[in-house]
Amino acid sequence: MKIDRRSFLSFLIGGAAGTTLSPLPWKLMDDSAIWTQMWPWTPVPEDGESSYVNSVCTLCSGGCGITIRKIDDRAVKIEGMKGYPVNDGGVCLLGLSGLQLLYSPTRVKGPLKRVGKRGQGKWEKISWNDAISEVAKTLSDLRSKGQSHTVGIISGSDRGTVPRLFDRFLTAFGSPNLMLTPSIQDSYELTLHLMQGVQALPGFDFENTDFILSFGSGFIDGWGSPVRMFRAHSNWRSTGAKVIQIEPRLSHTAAKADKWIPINPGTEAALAMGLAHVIIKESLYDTNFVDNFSEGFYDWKRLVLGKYGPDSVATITGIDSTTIIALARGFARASKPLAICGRGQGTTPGSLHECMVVHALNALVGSINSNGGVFAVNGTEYVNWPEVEMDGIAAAGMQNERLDEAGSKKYPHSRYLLNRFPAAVNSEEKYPLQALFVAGANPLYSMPDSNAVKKAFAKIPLVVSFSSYLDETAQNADLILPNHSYLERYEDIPLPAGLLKPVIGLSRPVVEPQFNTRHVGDVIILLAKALGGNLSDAFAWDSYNACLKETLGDKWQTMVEEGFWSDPYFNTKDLETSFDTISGKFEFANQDNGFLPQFTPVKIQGDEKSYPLVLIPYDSIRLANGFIGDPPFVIKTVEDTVLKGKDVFVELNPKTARAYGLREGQRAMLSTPKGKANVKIHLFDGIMPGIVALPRGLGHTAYDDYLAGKGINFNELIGPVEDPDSGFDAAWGIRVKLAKA
Amino acid sequence: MKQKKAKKYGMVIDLDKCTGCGACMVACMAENNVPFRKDETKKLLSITWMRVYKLTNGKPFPKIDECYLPRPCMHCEGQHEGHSPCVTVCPAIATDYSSETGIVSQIYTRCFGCRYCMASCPYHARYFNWWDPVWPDGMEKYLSPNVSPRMRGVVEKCSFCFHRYQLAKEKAYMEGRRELKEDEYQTACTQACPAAAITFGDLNNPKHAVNKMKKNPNAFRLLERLETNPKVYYLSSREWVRRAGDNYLESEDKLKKTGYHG
Amino acid sequence: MFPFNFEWIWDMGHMVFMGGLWYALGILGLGMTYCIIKAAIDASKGNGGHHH
Amino acid sequence: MDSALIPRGVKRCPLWQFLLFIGVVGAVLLWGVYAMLLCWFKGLNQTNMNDAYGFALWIWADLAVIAVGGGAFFTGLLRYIFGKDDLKNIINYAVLIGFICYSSALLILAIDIGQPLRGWFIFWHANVHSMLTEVAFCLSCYFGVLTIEYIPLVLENRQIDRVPFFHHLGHNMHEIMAVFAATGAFLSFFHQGSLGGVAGVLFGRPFAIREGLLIWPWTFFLFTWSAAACGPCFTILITKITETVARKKLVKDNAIELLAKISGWMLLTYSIAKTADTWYWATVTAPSKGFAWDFFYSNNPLYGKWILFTEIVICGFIPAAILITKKGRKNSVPLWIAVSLAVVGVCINRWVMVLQVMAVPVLTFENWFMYFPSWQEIATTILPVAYGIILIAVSYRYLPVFPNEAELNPIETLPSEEQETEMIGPSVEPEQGLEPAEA
Repeated sequence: MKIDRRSFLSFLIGGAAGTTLSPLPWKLMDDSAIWTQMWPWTPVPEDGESSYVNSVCTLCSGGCGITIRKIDDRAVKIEGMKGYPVNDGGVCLLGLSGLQLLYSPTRVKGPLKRVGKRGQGKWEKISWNDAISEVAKTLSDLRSKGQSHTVGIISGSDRGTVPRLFDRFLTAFGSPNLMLTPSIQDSYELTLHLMQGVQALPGFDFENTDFILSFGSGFIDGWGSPVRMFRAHSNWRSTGAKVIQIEPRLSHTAAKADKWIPINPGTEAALAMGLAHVIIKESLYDTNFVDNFSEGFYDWKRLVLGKYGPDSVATITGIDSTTIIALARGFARASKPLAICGRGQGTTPGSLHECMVVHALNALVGSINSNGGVFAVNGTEYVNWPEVEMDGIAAAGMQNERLDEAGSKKYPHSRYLLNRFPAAVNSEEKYPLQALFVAGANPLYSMPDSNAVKKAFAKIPLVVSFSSYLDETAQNADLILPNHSYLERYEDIPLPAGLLKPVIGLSRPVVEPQFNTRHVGDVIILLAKALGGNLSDAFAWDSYNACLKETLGDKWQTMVEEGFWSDPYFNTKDLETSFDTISGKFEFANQDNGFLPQFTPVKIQGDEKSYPLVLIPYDSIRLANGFIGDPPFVIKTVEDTVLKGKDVFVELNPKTARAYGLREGQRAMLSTPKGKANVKIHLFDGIMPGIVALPRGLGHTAYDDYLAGKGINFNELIGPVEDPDSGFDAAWGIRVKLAKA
Repeated sequence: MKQKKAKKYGMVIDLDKCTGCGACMVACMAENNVPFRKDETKKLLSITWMRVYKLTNGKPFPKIDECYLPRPCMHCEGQHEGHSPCVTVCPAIATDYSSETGIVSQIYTRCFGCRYCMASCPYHARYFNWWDPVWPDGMEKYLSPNVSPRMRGVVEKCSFCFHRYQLAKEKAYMEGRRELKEDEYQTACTQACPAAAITFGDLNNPKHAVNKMKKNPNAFRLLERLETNPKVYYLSSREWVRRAGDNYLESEDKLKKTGYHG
Repeated sequence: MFPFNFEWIWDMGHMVFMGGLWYALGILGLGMTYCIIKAAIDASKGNGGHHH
Repeated sequence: MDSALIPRGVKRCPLWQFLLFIGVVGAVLLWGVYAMLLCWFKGLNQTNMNDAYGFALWIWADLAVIAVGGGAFFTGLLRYIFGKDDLKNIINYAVLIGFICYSSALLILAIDIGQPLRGWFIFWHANVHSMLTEVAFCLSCYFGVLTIEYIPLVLENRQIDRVPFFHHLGHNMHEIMAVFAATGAFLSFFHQGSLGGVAGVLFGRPFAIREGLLIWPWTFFLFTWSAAACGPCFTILITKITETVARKKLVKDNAIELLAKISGWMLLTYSIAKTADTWYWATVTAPSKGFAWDFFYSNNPLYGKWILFTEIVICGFIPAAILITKKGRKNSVPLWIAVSLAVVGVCINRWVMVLQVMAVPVLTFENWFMYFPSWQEIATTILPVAYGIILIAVSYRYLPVFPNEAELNPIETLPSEEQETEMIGPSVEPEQGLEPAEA
């Protein structure tokens, strides 16, 4: 039939009508809705058998127990471990994000050898055998050249089997150069050594104290063992303990304290002396302790009463004398007062005097080795290996002075002075360092005066990193021998920071190693075996795990079952027997060297004329500033008044801002004697006029786009200031200039 | 079941204990497969079911004081059951009020992204997926099978970890129990909070801690005057904080400030 | 929208709302059907449509 | 070339001119379409909306076009239900404008939702308690009505009309148009209202919440009322613009004046009601939630008391006063001013009820939220305008939109217009007269 216009039209219309009435469009609509629920790029997590594994978190020195939820062989969630002595179920945000580190694209997936220039990021994969034999060759060459002492190791800690393996390795190899990431612990150890004659760590009885006097310690900003501190703080809220925070900035800690007393930064020791003055003058001190268990009180008293009257202290600290007097009385009259120090998270040791003065305050009120006070804890000597047989080379090598001069005539009491290491290498006065190993540390990021550190590293022919992640130090290494991540390996975690009684946690593999990594302990053992001779004798174990098991002995079983071991018989010695000083007592004045705790101002770098303001760092629990960088979840929690896009904000008092004509959110150029940085201004009434505050933990150049390139690394703007008595880094800030950019 | 009073799960957050550390935020993200992007500093585009706000008393140095306030979804009950601001407006019943638990649910596969619920929520507790969720290569390994990742273009929010309720129910059912013990069902943020500042439970159950705590004279809720009737209570001994929980006319005589307080 | 959707309840809201809706739809539907059929018939009657 | 399609007895510009014009507007249209596709394929991250601004420019555009599109239902109501026959000369155009507004609204909604492929859930899984559901249903139904009202006009195209079936169809539809119009008025009343309800029921938003009657907050009635008042003004405005562009009178004054007069009274009464509503809200509702009314107009860079004054007085009472006075509506200039102000006024009202609602901080520790649309949002909002202009141009050229056109512009009497102008060219088949709209 012929199709005329009409029939064609009606065909069209009929067709259209037909289709609409047919189920087809409805079917398509339904399908479309279903597609939108299963786009291929939206992952559908696989379900499976769920199980839980207990371990210990090692992302900071807090040593919390964690419970990891698994689905088949995948770890899907980290939670706090119930009943663990440190954190009993609680966990911090960094610990919670651990899986983002475990499965991170920034993991080093196997041994890497640098090709091209350092830090250029050009690597070639090599086998473990080649990697180890390569290192072994360099090392044995150095030995045969009698330069064994030119090998160094930077470690995150010196306790537990792994750091002790480093120590043992260097001893057997013949080098004194084991160095440690510094912290307030160093000052405390030294303080306890000088005032109580013991080699121990401080334990604080936060659970029982009723008056906390904190000289800038950010006890809820990450100081000590963070989760334990959070719990302690909550406990104070229910017991009604008084909390006083002394610092120039309204940190979270200050905001949560009962009273925040702003102080001129760096004058904390002066305030402590002032408090002592009032306490002694009004004889509010613990006569029993002072008369029966202390020595040198009168020498110290003379000093205190002489120079540190409330008025003179008021002028130094900027705190009015009435407040000082009231504070002193409050502290002394409390039944279990406790004074602590270590600014922010306690990442710098600070002035030895400051720490000793604060400790003397505790002594004054009898808070030494007593309920609610400070204890000297030393229950971690479970690593007892046979003495190392040193061969000639080793013995000779060990004769050399340490590069950082710790333990030298200059700094007889200090054990490690990593802060002096860059200068020592750069000055080339002593011997040149030929090889450096870095484990559990990221010095290129976390050490002050980054430029000097970079220069020092550039001078070292061989830098080997054991990092599991491609951090700043690994990026600038020649060889990366990646360690298992902390959720893939066994390790013993002794005495978390500030804990009262010795606890050894067991960090254990939660999942199979995801990549071609090896336990750093095994690598050290293999290296020793490869070097042969007395080294292989000193490392008779066939694997790290074997070594660990053997070392822990009967503790092992308990640790496997409980997840930790704590000394059932441990009790702090009574005051009669707790001091190993010459006098056998607590020494306000060291009877050996006449050392008297007092206020010795630490002069920060920069002159007032060209740098009118003072720059101080501040720590936040939301900004990891150690050898681990913020994982995506954690950086996500950082407020937009701290970080916006890639810009970091510095905090400035509105008064000061007005004086410099700076507005909220405005760009400014920040320059210190050490470096310049482009920052944005955040007006904050919680900071003293004249002070500029910059957060620690930003400005990473390594890791992935979720962290790298955001903000400024504070360490690029500050340099270490040497404490004359200990050699520690005592810098609490640096002078700075702010100009509109 | 019938004669028993229906459950009304809720939270009491002690702001005196809260340290603003942010663990609750991360615990929530990790538990609920919340996606993240390279730049999360634009907070109005950043998905945080649990968000910690920083409140200040607005005074100059050194009188200034701060308080940290975690804000999950308030699971509003409204003036009569289910009359939540969001539930009433959702055109497609993609968000619903459970009369069994009092939890306001969100059905991602039902939501078509009109965002009316976001407009209706005075707490900004609802978040829109402006982008497709993308996890860095390998990281999708940690995703939990108990919470389905959301697709672009839908709204999501805190569910009081409802999947945990379901798991607990299943477990109880296997053991032949109909009722859950208080500790059997806890949200991820409650469990993680290192300061133990969050307490979670059935507000109707006198055996549960929250039941007593919500009667504390220092207890308050956010924007009670809007009659949203939220199930999240806050405790603070600081008067200025309690006052910051709601809006007041200047004419309304202020109570005396207690200043710093434990 | 339809009583067989699982979220449908026989309550006042649905009665009133859907009642109004289907009522309106009904009128429109019937109206159009009427026009179309009548137009078809008229057209088949074959008057060319120029009637005034 | 296309002369066979052009209605008898009227002049139209040459095809090339017409196509040139369409081409220019079409370019703008394509820009909008490109932005639309971006939003569909890349997602709403293309906009500047955020979690505080879930409702933004688009929702405003939606409310605005529907408000001004209200002219269709109200004119239809007057024409078919109240039998105001004078309006038959403008009803076609009112319908056309309404059709454009409503199709635009539906299009914008389709871009605005995050999961367009699931858009139909709003019907399928309808929550009858949600104002938005009511909007969706009434909106799409009324769009159906407008289509039904528009079809006969299309069928009157000279060529289509030749087909007897279509001829009769058009005729029959005219016969029962009153029924459709009535249904349309019913539907319009509800969706205009429910759009007001959308804001009015937000009891979490003290700036928007209103008391009301049963389930309907006062904004429900105010929105319907303002649409009925300002919709016709928009119809008049567009008619006036078209006449200016076409350079000839298209609608007799009596129709315009009647419509203007009625709008005038509607606008006056609306403005009084709106004032009362605002007063009650400012003195009772807001304070009961702890807000002083001026809180909503301070501490932010944009929203001051000026916006309230502009909306109610300058764009409410003033145009109303002009329109209800004979002098006012009879003189071109005041009429122009009045209808323009009225249209601006209703648009401001819709803006305030969407964007200012989102901007106001409710939690005491939050600040005002400010927002500026992205170019994609702006382009997709301009898209309907371009589409509207094109549809009007095409309809004007090929359909007898204005029944009086031939009568008002007898071709012989216009030698002056022999030379081509933008829209008007040498006419085709001048000897024949135009069929009345309702042949």
